[in-house]
Amino acid sequence: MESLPVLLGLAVLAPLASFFVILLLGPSLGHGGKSAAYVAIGAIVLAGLLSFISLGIWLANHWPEAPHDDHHAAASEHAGDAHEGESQNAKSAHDSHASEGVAGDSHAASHHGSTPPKVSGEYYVLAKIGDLQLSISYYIDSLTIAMFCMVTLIASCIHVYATGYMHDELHDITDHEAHTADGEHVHRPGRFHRFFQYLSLFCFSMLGLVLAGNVLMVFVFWELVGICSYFLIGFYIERKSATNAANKAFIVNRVGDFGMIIGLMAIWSSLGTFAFDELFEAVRPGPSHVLQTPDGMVYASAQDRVRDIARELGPDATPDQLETAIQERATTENWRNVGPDGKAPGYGYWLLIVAGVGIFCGCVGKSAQFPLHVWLPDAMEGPTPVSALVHSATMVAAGVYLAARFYPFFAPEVLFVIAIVGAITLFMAATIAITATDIKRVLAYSTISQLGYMMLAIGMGGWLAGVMHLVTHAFFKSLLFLCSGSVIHAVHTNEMPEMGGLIKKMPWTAYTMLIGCLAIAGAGIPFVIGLSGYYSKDAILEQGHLFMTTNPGWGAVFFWAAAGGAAITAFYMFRMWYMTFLGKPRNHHRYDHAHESPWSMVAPLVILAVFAVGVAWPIPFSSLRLSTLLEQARPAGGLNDMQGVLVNMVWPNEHDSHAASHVIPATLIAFGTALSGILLATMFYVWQPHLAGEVRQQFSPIHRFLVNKWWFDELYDWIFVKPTHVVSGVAARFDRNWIDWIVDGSAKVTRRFAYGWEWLADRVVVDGFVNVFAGWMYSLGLATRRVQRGNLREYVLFILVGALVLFVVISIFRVTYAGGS
Amino acid sequence: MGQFFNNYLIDPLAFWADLPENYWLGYVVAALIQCVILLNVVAVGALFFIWLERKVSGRIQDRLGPTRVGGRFGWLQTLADGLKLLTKEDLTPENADPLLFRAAPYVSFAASFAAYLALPFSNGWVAWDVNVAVFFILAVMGIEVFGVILAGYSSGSKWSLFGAMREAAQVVSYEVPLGLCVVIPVLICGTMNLITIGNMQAGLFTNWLLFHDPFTFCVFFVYFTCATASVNRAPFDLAEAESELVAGFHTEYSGLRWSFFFMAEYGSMFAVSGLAAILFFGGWNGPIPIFHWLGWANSENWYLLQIANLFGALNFVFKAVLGVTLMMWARWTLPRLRIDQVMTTCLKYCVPLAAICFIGVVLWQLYYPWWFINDIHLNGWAKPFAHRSEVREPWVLQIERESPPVRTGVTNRSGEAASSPRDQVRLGALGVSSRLLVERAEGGVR
Amino acid sequence: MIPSITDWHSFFFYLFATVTCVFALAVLFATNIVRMAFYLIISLGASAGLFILAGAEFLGVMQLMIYVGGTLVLLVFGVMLTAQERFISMKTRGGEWVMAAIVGGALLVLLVQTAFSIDDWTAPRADLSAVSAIETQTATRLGLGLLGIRPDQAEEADPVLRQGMSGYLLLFEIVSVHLLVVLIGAAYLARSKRVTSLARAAEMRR
Amino acid sequence: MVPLVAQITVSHYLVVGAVLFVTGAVCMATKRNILGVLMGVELVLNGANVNFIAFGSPFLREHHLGLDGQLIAVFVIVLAAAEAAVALAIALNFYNNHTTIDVDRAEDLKG
Repeated sequence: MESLPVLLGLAVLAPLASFFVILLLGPSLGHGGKSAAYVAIGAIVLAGLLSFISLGIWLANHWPEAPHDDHHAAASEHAGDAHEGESQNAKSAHDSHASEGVAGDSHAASHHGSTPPKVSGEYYVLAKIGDLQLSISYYIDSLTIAMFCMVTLIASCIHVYATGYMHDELHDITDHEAHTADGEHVHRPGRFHRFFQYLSLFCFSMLGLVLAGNVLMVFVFWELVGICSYFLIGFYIERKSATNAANKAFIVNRVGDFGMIIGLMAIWSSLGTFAFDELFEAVRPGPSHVLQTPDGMVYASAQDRVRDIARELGPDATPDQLETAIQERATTENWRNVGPDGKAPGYGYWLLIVAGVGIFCGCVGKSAQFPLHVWLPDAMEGPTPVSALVHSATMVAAGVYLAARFYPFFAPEVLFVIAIVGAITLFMAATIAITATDIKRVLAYSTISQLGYMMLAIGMGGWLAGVMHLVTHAFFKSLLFLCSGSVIHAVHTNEMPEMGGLIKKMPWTAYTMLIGCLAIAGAGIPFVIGLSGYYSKDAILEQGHLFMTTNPGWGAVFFWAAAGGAAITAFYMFRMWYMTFLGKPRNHHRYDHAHESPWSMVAPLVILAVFAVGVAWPIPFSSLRLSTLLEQARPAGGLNDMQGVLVNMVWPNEHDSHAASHVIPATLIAFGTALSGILLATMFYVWQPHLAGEVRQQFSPIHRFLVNKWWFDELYDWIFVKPTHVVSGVAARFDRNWIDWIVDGSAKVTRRFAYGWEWLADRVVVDGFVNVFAGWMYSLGLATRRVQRGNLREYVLFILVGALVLFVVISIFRVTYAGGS
Repeated sequence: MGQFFNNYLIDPLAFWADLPENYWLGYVVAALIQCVILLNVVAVGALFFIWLERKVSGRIQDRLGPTRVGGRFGWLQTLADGLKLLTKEDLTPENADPLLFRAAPYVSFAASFAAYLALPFSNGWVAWDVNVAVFFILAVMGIEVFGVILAGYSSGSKWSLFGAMREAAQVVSYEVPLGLCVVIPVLICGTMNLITIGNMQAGLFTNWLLFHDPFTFCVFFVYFTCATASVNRAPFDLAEAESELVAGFHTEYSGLRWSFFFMAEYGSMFAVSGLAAILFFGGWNGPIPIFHWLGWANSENWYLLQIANLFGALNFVFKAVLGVTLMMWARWTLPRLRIDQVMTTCLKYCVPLAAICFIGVVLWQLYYPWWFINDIHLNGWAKPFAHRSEVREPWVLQIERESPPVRTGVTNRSGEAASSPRDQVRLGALGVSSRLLVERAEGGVR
Repeated sequence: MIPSITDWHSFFFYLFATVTCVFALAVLFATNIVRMAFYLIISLGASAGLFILAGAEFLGVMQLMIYVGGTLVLLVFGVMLTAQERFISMKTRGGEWVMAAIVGGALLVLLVQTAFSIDDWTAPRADLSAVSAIETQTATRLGLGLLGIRPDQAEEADPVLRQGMSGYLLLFEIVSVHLLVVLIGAAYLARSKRVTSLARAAEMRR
Repeated sequence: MVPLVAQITVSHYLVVGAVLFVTGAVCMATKRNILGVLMGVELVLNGANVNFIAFGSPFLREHHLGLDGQLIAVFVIVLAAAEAAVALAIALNFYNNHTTIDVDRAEDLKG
């Protein structure tokens, strides 16, 4: 276990090394920078190997154990063997770290309150400023390792894929979508190596983010991920749309980061640390690991009260006395849980909420959640491998990852906010995806929607469901993106109306994409087996069902949003697939040029398809599967029921969702919604193709609403951009008319003064003095030049005579004054 | 009898000390005896080497060489030549600077001869046991070239001048790599005292510095090349290249004065070969330390000691003569180099090689691979003596006595760790002289 | 004649001192530059003997090596490279001789008077037998001194001073760099300026 | 002869040093040949060295300078060698430019 930090640290550094190698050697690597791809692939594959070795080490130390029979046995019976994967992982957490964990205190821990096994520590302390310690640290648990394996595996596939996809960049390129000022097409040298350079940096950032052991480090890598996505989205920098999209992604993310900084400030100013370990321990102290407002936040909020106590004690009190008094009052007056006036919430609870919501704001930006989702569809301007990497496995996953990682810190109110945001996002994005015609945009909205699912799951307390969906989604979404890239590579357009019938031309792509669509729709035989999406999406719906039973009002909203979203998802995914691959070719010119992609692009598709099918499958005759592995990382106290203070709701134990009463309806509903979505799509686009147009006409206002993406861009334009323009116009006028006048005027005055002063001080005083002095020196030199006759031997004699004279003078001095002998 | 020799002949100081009024005479007599012995070594040696060179060259050229004079092998041939030279007219050119012209051969010969002052023939058999003997030998042999320059200049002939210039350039250049090469054994032993260096190599032939590490093995060949060049032997004999330069710096010389130059040359050859023997080949220590096993080499008994030393001297002379023969062999085998090739050999090959070996040896000393075979028989089964101990220079002992912290650095060989970083630094410097070789016969004849 | 109880150190001192001084004067009075060099070498060699007598064997040998073997060869080179009949001897005016002799004589008187003016200098060391063998073996200790370690100060009473053991490492480094610079500088200064002269010639032809 | 019996002292060495120094200085002052001047410099430095050695000698004084005297002498010798190299280079240059080595002719910069 001690080798994990080293292995994973090396896995993080390998892409960084590749980045620097390509940065420094760049175009000189092979013909047109071709070898840069090999460098980058080597680095990421190395990182992948290290990650899987780490996984092996982890499993050797923490094998996910099969659960005991306990009160969930009934559920297991109902669900039967078919649902083994879901029901068993429910119990695995109970003793998932019966083996010796690094965390240490596992034995004494209660059922729902044990800490997950982890390895955490510091690589290097960057600086210590007062109490704040900035360090490069690591926090490794099974979630970290799973993320490493997932990210490196997908990134490796995408790297290989990109060598095929980007091979145009090996030569000079004429970009038909970008124009110079005189209307010509932009002609530029290829940027093959640059692409892989960015990819490497991106992988480094994402891996570093996952490995990070404190929030500040997460934030740093967070921003690195952001800048990398900026580079990659704006890869075709000559295209106006690409630069706009890059700017948009960057700026919108800054909005989220602003919230995150507020969260960080709230955390540090009250708790004085950024390390995950210490934060979690502060919020959920052992052994019960029940969420409580940490002391630091209580004191930070209760400053007035503290001041009162200090005043009562008088100026002579020692700090120790004050401390004792504060603790006494805090206990007796029950500052923490109930406010001083007997009303909830207690001191510091709002601060906890602010910190949680602040951190979640970052996640909102990065994971493209509801108010800040607008950047993601535009980000499709980047090359498709980038879309696959950025928008399936890494960047957007980062937000969900952070939300999952920070889960123990979230108060119920924060979880509520997360759930609301997730629900809105998933529904909204799904509806927009119905009408999109750009193949990548469909996938982009699908991504937003799926991210909403994850957030919703986490917000409803379904930690494992959310995280599992994160992993499975990464596989099938990257598969889908790469497939779409393969299609685009073949037909050179993104517009689905110009495609159709491509299944004959590119069967590999078509069938792998079909697998991806089935996976995202959650296809499977209920209670028996299914693709990876089947497991994760059903888990979310189960949690939703459970939530609905405990909180009928909001729970129903969340559950039916999720279920409806599932139907819509199935619909638009198959709509996309049908429009692309079935039917008659709608553009024969493009159809004739279409061809299957080279092996370097197909092979990753096949690999990813395999994973999209089977990543969540139980491994026969063992307790190891994705869910049990992730269950090991469930935050300490993550299974406690939580009661909201401000909202009157209960967050149920996730394990309860595996009861048959939730599993059976949820599974059936999921199956039904997915099936109905697929059937609807088949009806509209295969059996009765004319129906689509008719429906569109019938519901034209809704259609317009959806095509215009709920008018979010226009709304933001009106709310933020236009007023900003007005204000800045006013400011500019003020600047020109008033401030410039003042500045110019004072400059003129200064100039006048300088002229006068120059004459007086410089010419008269300084120059005069210097000239007089120089004159003196000149005449002195004239006087003494006679001595310098240029005769070396005379100089020697002078020296000798000088030495003699010195001797004589010193002797006289000694005899006369010092009384020497 | 032995007592007599010990007290009254070999150590004349004591003999004359018994006669106070003749104290000073003792020095004079002792000095004269040693001078005569050394002079004869050089003069007779030169005779022998000239004869040897003729025989060697003859054999290499498939001839017999001198055969007649003095009976078998023509062993008196050189003496006959010398007599002939004595009878030649002593010429001084008209343009010559007479004073310098006469002085030049003596300067050369004296410089060459002075080298013998510090060259030990056996353990303690040396005229002047100076602690900078290596340096001294190099220094006085460097003066030899001054005689050559004087000869070249004072002859008043441009052939001579050119020859002298070339020789001076060559010798001065080759002094650089030569010095670097010589420094390497000095570095290993931590002393410039040739007797100490020789004694440190006592034992099996594997203790010879040649086999101390790969770098000394390499540097010996560099040394030999540079030594050959610095005594103007072929293939570096540009200065007296008859075919190109008439006869170089000694064009105008004849008779006995000319022969002085040759005696100087042969004397120098023997001196550098002897230096090589001591620095790299264990000096007077044979390949198998028979006399150490017998206990004679450090016996209290004067007879046994001197018998051992005698055999040591034979050993030494044999090695030195072998070196000289090697030079002759090279002379009659290799073609003469051009002056630019001579300089290239020096500056582009010998100097970098010697420098690399120097650095290599330093690193070797600092990061000594303990498993290396050399160490095994310094410490292990092959250590032939009963009462060998680590002998160091007196100042090290003084430090050990005065300043305990430094001692740990010095005695690091025994496994004590140095106590502080500063001591580590000292260890680096002192280790060079202490952990090394080290094994010097206790007491010696000092 | 030579007294029976002669101090041989004294004898050799007078021998070397005489040689040194006489040949130094010979340098002064010789007119031929090469002979001057010859005399100088003898003078310096004899002073090397003086060094050795004073217990500085390393210094003596170094004097032979560098001064005599190196510097003088350089000098003779210089002589030869610039050797033309008219430069071999250049006469100095008599007036200058007189002037120099007066000043030099005064200086000599002053120095000799100073040399004998301090009691500590004129008194011989009484406890010669106390001179240890260590003090006469200087080569390695000098080398260590250049490395910054002073074994001869190991018995220094003041622990601060002993710890410092201020060697000459920095000086050694400075001198090394200095030598390197000098070598490069000398090579640069003495290089033949063929290009310049060719250019000048071409200019003149035009 | 009394001197031979008497022990040598620092003063003896100092006298030798003084003679060397004065000889060198006068040599510098009288020689017109630039190389002669250089030889004078060598003599002067050597005179200084004799003094250093004498003060550092354990045979001559009880409170001797020890290694310091010799170390300073080492530096003097090294610097003398360096100085000789540069001076020779200057001499050669001087000869190249003026075709003479008479220092009296080196007066281009006189005041």
